[in-house]
Amino acid sequence: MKAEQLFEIRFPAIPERLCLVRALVKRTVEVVGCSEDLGEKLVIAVNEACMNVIQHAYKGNDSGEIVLQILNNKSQIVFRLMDFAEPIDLDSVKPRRLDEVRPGGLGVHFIREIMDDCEMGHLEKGTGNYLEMRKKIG
Amino acid sequence: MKAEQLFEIRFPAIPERLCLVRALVKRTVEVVGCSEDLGEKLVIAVNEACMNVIQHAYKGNDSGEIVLQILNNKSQIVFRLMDFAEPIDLDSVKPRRLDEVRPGGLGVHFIREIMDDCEMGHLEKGTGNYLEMRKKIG
Amino acid sequence: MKYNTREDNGYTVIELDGEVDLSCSPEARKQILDCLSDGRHLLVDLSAVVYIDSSGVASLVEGYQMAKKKDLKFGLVSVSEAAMSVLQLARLDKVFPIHASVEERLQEDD
Amino acid sequence: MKYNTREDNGYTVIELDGEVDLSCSPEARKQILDCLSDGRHLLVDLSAVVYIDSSGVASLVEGYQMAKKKDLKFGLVSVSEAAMSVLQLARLDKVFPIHASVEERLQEDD
Ligand SMILES: Nc1ncnc2c1ncn2[C@@H]1O[C@H](COP(=O)(O)OP(=O)(O)O)[C@@H](O)[C@H]1O
Ligand SMILES: Nc1ncnc2c1ncn2[C@@H]1O[C@H](COP(=O)(O)OP(=O)(O)O)[C@@H](O)[C@H]1O
Repeated sequence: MKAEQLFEIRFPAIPERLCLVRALVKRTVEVVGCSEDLGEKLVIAVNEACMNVIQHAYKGNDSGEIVLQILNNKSQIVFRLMDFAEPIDLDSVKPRRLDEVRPGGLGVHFIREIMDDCEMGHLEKGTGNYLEMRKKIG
Repeated sequence: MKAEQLFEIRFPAIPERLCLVRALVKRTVEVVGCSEDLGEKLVIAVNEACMNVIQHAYKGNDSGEIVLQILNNKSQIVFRLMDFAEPIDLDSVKPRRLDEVRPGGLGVHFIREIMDDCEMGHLEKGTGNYLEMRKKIG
Repeated sequence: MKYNTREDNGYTVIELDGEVDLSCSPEARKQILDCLSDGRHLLVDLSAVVYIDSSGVASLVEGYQMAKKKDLKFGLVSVSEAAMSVLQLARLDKVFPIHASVEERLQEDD
Repeated sequence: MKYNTREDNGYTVIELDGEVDLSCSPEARKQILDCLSDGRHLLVDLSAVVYIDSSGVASLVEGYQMAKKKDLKFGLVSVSEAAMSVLQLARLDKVFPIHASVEERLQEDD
């Protein structure tokens, strides 16, 4: 079955937009029938992924743009995040070991723990990066 | 001052997406500091404008797409709605007289009553239509 | 939107629940018109309506008009704040018979 | 996010309120580190936190580590469900000293 696009949102890569993104994701996952608990987790994962784009892909450059597509194919919800920054070093994206307590290094761990699977890559011709996150629901 | 784009969302022109659009608009106007009462009114106006695109511009053709941009320039919030349907007859867009009680004909009235001003027109080269709705806030 | 239908002292009471928008107003409309087509008096309970758009309001107007034509009783009861503010925008708050509760309506009938 | 700071039996209590995310975690971090830099014992009240992201958690970790280094007392109190579920995801629920309330912490000190 073809995945059905629920939505696409575009927003400036700045921290002040994250609360809007969370609100939209929250409502979307409610509508597709996620439990409240799972819904909160999905909001966390998408939020951390957007934070990483703001902090690491755009390196705080606030003129960048983020595109988030949300797709649904009944039993799976798919979040596809795109940025238009320089292609990132994909190998650098990894979680820290949780037994060393230090500030930072939690985002990738949150995302991998919450999602069933993630795929990260470069957009065509070095125009940016994508992260696709998938989760089985219901 | 230049208007600051808060957001752009793209969604299929189908009634099932309206609840998501409302949720996003509601959260957005909260964040820019609208009162709850005004926020609810703005949600109503944007919802009716989207309904009209679904029903009258796309005439129920569910493969159409709607783009909603939300802009903020401190004292004013701007909702810019675009569709990619055939150019519509702009003169046909008018509210019914409220003293004749009949089903329908309320959407345009709601929008005009709630917003400070609205501007409707065709996109370049007959590629679609836009409706820009503005409201002073705070 | 969900809905629930029950009988109460000669009225059918349809309780609408949630968001009554274009995605479900055809269903609300059908419930309302089916009931009146069957010749039953109708009260629509809007206490649990958190959102109603112009298509939902249009279904209520259709019910009101059909009831009039068929000489059946019709009213709205326990209208939520969200629904009332839309009825006011539509200037229909003075058109529809509106009651605080089913009980209040029944007392008026006595 | 809003915050409120008060003194209670030798502790400074910082109450964080609302969404502690990247847009405001630098402010939360500053409050926490300023307080510890001044040599004050610190409790962070998370009862009104409806959302906290990894940058907010990082600010708490920094506070925890600075308190350790400066031999000051540090703890989290009244942790909301939303905040607790993030601390659990981070496996920090067993690292931070967490107390049901300021009173409970004070009793433990006795
Ligand atoms: N979108 C991204 N673009 C570039 N680098 C990334 C991205 N996401 C994660 N990274 C890399 O992965 C590392 C770990 O990320 P994360 O676990 O979120 O912790 P933190 O952001 O606190 O460093 C980051 O420090 C960064 O080097
Ligand atoms: N986006 C639009 N595209 C084309 N026609 C429109 C649009 N919006 C409104 N109209 C026209 O204006 C009329 C009044 O609209 P409205 O007040 O919303 O009531 P209704 O949709 O119930 O007819 C519609 O019947 C239609 O002819």
